[in-house]
Amino acid sequence: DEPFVVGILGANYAIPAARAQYEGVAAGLKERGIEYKFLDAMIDINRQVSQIDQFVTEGVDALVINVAGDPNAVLAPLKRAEAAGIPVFGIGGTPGFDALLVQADIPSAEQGVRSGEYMCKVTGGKGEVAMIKTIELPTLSPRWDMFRETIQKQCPDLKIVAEERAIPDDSATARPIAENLLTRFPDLTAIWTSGDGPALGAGLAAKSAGRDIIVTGLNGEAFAQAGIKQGLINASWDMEPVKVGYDLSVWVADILQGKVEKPSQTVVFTPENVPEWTAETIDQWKPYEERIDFPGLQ
Amino acid sequence: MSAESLLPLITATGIRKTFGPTVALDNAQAVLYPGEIHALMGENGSGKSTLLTILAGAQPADTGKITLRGQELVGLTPAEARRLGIAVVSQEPQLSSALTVGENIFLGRLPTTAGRVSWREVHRRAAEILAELQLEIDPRAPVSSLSLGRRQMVEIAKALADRPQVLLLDEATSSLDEADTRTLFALLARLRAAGTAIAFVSHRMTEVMEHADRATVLRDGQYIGTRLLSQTDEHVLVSMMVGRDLKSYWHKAEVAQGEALLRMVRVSRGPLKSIDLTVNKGEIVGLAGLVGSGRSALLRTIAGVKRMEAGEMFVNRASVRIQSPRHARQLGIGYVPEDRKGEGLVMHWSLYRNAGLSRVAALRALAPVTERIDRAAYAKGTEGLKVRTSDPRQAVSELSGGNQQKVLIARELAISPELLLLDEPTRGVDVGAKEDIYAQISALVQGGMGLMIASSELQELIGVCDRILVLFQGQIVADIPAAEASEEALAYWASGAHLIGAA
Amino acid sequence: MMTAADISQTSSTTSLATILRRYAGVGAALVALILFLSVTQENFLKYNNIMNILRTNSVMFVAAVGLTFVIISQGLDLSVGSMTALGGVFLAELLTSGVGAWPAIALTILACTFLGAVVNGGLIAYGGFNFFVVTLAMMQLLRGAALVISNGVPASTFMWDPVQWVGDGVVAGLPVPVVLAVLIGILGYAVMRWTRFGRSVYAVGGNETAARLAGINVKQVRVAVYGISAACAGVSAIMLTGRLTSSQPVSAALGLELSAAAAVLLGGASFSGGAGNIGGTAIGVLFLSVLANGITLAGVPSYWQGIATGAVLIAAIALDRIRAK
Amino acid sequence: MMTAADISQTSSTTSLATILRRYAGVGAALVALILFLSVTQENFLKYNNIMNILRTNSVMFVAAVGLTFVIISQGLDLSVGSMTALGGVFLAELLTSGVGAWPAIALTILACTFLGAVVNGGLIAYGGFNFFVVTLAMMQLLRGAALVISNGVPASTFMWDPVQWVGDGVVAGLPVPVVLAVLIGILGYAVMRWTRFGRSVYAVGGNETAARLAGINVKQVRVAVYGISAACAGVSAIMLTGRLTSSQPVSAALGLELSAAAAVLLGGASFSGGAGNIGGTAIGVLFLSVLANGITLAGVPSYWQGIATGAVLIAAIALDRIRAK
Ligand SMILES: Nc1ncnc2c1ncn2[C@@H]1O[C@H](COP(=O)(O)OP(=O)(O)OP(=O)(O)O)[C@@H](O)[C@H]1O
Ligand SMILES: Nc1ncnc2c1ncn2[C@@H]1O[C@H](COP(=O)(O)OP(=O)(O)OP(=O)(O)O)[C@@H](O)[C@H]1O
Ligand SMILES: [Mg+2]
Ligand SMILES: [Mg+2]
Repeated sequence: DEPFVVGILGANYAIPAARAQYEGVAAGLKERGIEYKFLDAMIDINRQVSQIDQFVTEGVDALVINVAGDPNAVLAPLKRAEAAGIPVFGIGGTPGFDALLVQADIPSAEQGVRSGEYMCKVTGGKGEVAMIKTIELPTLSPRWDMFRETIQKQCPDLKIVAEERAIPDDSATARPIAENLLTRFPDLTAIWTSGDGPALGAGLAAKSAGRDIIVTGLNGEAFAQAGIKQGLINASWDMEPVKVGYDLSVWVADILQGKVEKPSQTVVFTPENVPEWTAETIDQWKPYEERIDFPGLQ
Repeated sequence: MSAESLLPLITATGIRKTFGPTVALDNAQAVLYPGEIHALMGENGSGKSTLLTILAGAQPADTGKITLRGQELVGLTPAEARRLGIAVVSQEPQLSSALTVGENIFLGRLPTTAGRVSWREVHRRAAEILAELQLEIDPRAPVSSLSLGRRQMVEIAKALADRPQVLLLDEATSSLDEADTRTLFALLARLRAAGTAIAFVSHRMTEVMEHADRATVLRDGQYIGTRLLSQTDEHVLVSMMVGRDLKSYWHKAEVAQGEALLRMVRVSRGPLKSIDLTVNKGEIVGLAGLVGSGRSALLRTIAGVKRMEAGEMFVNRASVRIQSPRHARQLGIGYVPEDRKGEGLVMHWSLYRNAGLSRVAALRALAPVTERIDRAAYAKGTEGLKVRTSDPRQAVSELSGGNQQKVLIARELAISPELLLLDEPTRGVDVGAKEDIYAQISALVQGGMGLMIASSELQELIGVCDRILVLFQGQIVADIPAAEASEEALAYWASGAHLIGAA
Repeated sequence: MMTAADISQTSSTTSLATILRRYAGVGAALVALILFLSVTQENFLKYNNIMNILRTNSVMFVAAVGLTFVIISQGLDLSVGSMTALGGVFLAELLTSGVGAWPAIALTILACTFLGAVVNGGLIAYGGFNFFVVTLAMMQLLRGAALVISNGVPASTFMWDPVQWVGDGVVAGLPVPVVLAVLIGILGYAVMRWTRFGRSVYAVGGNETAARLAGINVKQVRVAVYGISAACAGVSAIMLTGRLTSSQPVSAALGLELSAAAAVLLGGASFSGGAGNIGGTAIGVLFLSVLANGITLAGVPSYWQGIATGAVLIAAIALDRIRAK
Repeated sequence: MMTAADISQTSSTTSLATILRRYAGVGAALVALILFLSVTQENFLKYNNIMNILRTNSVMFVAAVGLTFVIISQGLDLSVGSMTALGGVFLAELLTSGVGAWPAIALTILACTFLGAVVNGGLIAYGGFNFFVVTLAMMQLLRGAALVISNGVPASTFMWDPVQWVGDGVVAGLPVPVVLAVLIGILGYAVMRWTRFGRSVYAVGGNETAARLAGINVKQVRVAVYGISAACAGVSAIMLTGRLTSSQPVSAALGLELSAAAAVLLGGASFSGGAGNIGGTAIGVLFLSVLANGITLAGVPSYWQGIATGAVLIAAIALDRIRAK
């Protein structure tokens, strides 16, 4: 009989962390002999809506979706998929769509808490910290919300003096923002950023201003390695995207192949105890694409 | 006819108009009666166009009063003027080249039925007006497919479309050939009989003397006087315009002709069929013909704008295939195109820069260029041309039409070409300035330059050239020494009458 | 590029031959593309896929209709995408503050029209400002306004049926946004071709001085044209919000202005103004839409999509040039 | 907007007064902005802040210099941003495959120039294609190529000192990118103003037919102009890569083409061609840079920044209009 076909809907394959999730899913499915197709929305939610419809038209056996924007947008086509009897799995949530079987979340909350704890420790709980966030997305906001909460709870003397946003969240955008922060706050102790790209930009800004600033990133991307090795970034917490994707694929395969009952309520899981990357540990760091054999979706 | 017995239809009195430091009009006036053809005369830059545009509401006067049938008009706009029956033909045709002839004619007042533009009606009525002007133009053709002469006729048709009470023509005949000019004046005569007040600007003295009833002369923006033409002769008018008496317009230097400069053997391209001709050093060759006969096409081929398709061409005895205007210029060929605004000048550049363009273009890519080159080119090119400008750093768009033409000619004179091609070089140039231009040209020819002039003014060709070639439907049908040429003979060949005779 | 002769054909002489000649360039490319995809992609000709293409691109088409007016008048409106985003946010704001769905829809379109006509049109026509700088500034300003009003947070609108209906409903077996887009296209075509206003847009774009001397109120035409473009963006906003069941301040219609402008230009209009029409725009939008669909159907990796899109775009205008010769 | 009279001023009469008049519009807005920020923001006039402004915006300035040539010739190059991204990726690729840093830098600039001149310039000048569609297609194509070559992964270049030096080094107490940008600006200014080539760019933009008939090879000029724009994008690419110690295929120089074009237009060039100069472009870039810096220094919330930028841009061109009257 025909093998199962799973439609994977990516938000933006060009982002290494996102890609690692999709490749993780694909790698897991491949191990189980399940076929897959991949479509990339390139962060255009309108495009993703029509891609869902396209997979429904093609009659795939399951959908794995990483919503490329506001989840409300994909409600209607996901309902069409549900109506066509296609089970839906999520990398990240699909609020409003209750029929989601399994949801694999990135460890944003843990990243927020642990970066907060680290910041309290290395600053001695005193001084000024500035935050560089990015756009408000449900999957990302726990990073800065939990960081802020942790600081306020554990070391209230470390003052958060500014919260800026780098949109897009890369080093080119973050660097001038960091430069301005350094100018505005001559006594700045630390800069927290929501990603390793912005962290690299902030680290470069601090270096060229000749200031000794603690800079943290998130995700454990290639930038984290480069930045930590150059002494531009102090620490980063891994996002384990490959694990997120792989673990989800196990659920998909189990349900399709009838090894597990379809859950009646959405199962949510998140990787825990993610690695902390600092100058001491960075030698053990591996690029995402070496953590598992990427099948190569594109 | 005694115009004075009637009330004036439209008057403009005490008009003053300045552009920055330039005083274009100062206490100028024009008074038009119903049923007259009124010539508005003056040298280039004397303010004729400015006066007409003010009458048509296209720009406001600084001071002065305009009345129509005794009613004062305040804050006139173009739309208002049209509603009141005042139509104007601009010196430069104002058409949308992407739109059709018919739509251009009815621009701004397309006939509608039930709010919907009736294209059938547009084209029917446009065809009627075109027929009245004896034009065989498809009203559905886009304006971009028409030659400059045809465009000028469309511009006239546009003004006639709503049967105006007052018709203002600014050098409407400057790009027309004799036949079209005749048609136009016949039509104007009919309109006059119907009581229309017509004012026209022309630098062609014969036209004025033949067709106008009265003439108003402006000089330096000031009103000099109005004369009944039945009681005046052209010398009086010219001296009113120029402030002195001109004896002859044409300067013909006796030059010993040298060897052949340009030779074309059975050259064909597009509309041109098997052209054979020779231009010698020191010779002035005229090109006569009707609109569309191929005069411009011939000059464009020599100037390298369009490549020849068949035949041979020799410059200074060497066989050449001219590839591009740049190539032509490297061979020493200068070219003044007929459409000065579209193809000649960079309108927002200064006089200096425009005058220097051909010189600069001849340099190598990274050759240094400073204002000095432009100034030198301007000084050399305008020598003897008397360009009327407040400051040569002014944008050329601010000059009057005739003065723009002089700048364009100056640009080519500045590179001292061996062979100079002039396409309608005196279009819109006043009598005095024509004299200047031809005086300058005859001096250059004495230096051994060869010259080809395409012109619709037969008198001018006869007066200036050594030899006149007549084109008819892309072929040279006659080669007449100017000394033996007459307007009748040229018109005979140009109109193709010889074919009828042969049949 | 279309030649002027193409535009000037009258309805009485419009035959199949003329239509073919008129759009032969990109039209031919479109036909070739459709044939190619029909043969190579089994899913391409499926009813669902076709509706998917049309539904996805109605938004772009409506925006492109408005932009056609602007480009023909020799202008450009870079604020279309941001206007669409702001429209969505404004709509969501009205809905959540209790305004009824239909009045909210009407108000949104009105507000967009007002902004476009008064700010874009007013500054360009009466202020004599450069259209590129004005609409670029407005592109930033309106997107900023969308962010500020919404605080960057998407607002769900799926409880309001009329909005959903406009964006994702079905009428007589056809998607509502597609029907709407077709109606707007026909309306735009008729206005451009058969009304004095439409013709004055051509006149202003073709030769502004000639238009002014012919008594056309050039400034009013310019104001109207930017108003129309904004009104169309407003309609796009409703359609997009309905389709996505939410307003999207950050990412809605990002880059819409560029793709819509490309469609208009593919359809035969040119920046020198005075030429082009809605029929051409429809072909341009269809071409881009089918191209995008074909590329995903064929499973071209998303990385390669930019390359493929760029290359096919260039091929399409190349075809157009060959035809023109 | 500059008037034609401004351009035609001769060097011999260039006095402070003429310079002031020439740039008074946006120049005045710039001065006003600087005064305002000096008074309200204590950090604004600090040496470090000024260097930050200059360092951050060198990339945009270099791209804008190239774009000035294109816009003056009555064109537009929308592929500048993508070209910069591709240049960075190409550079990183060369470096990691073992090519020495200086040769890699030279090769990158050459490759960009080649692409710009041959594809953009060739299609536009010799193919007669619409510049907007061509460069829009190239914008997509080049970004796609950057993704494909790099597989979307940023590559670190910090081990190669020359690249770092170009992007973030210091020479004689000044940041290298700033020095480079100034040099390129001066070179561009001199070429535009004092060479036959520069003059022909103005002529082609002012009246293409007249330029051709006067003996200028219009096609060569167009090819050269798009080549120059791409070469500048290549230099920007090196500077940006050095500055960020890595290539950024996805997000590098996103939207650079629009902000650079806005700067050029602010500086007095216009899409009708034939007007503008590098001095104006410098003022335009400075204005946008100081504006962006001021907005963040003043702590304007990031969502408000779009609104502030848009509004001040409009105010700047309004000032310009007032002066022109
Ligand atoms: N827009 C303008 N800006 C500056 N000066 C102008 C402008 N228009 C006309 N002038 C000046 O006004 C004067 C009168 O120009 P006008 O065009 O009325 O002359 P004209 O009599 O029609 O000349 P021609 O016979 O050459 O057409 C000239 O000195 C001209 O330079
Ligand atoms: N822009 C054009 N597009 C198409 N055909 C043209 C164009 N210009 C001229 N022609 C045609 O080319 C032929 C030769 O025209 P040409 O301009 O050489 O004639 P001409 O004798 O100089 O007339 P004119 O006085 O109108 O310039 C004519 O048949 C004319 O209709
Ligand atoms: Mg005049
Ligand atoms: Mg001619």
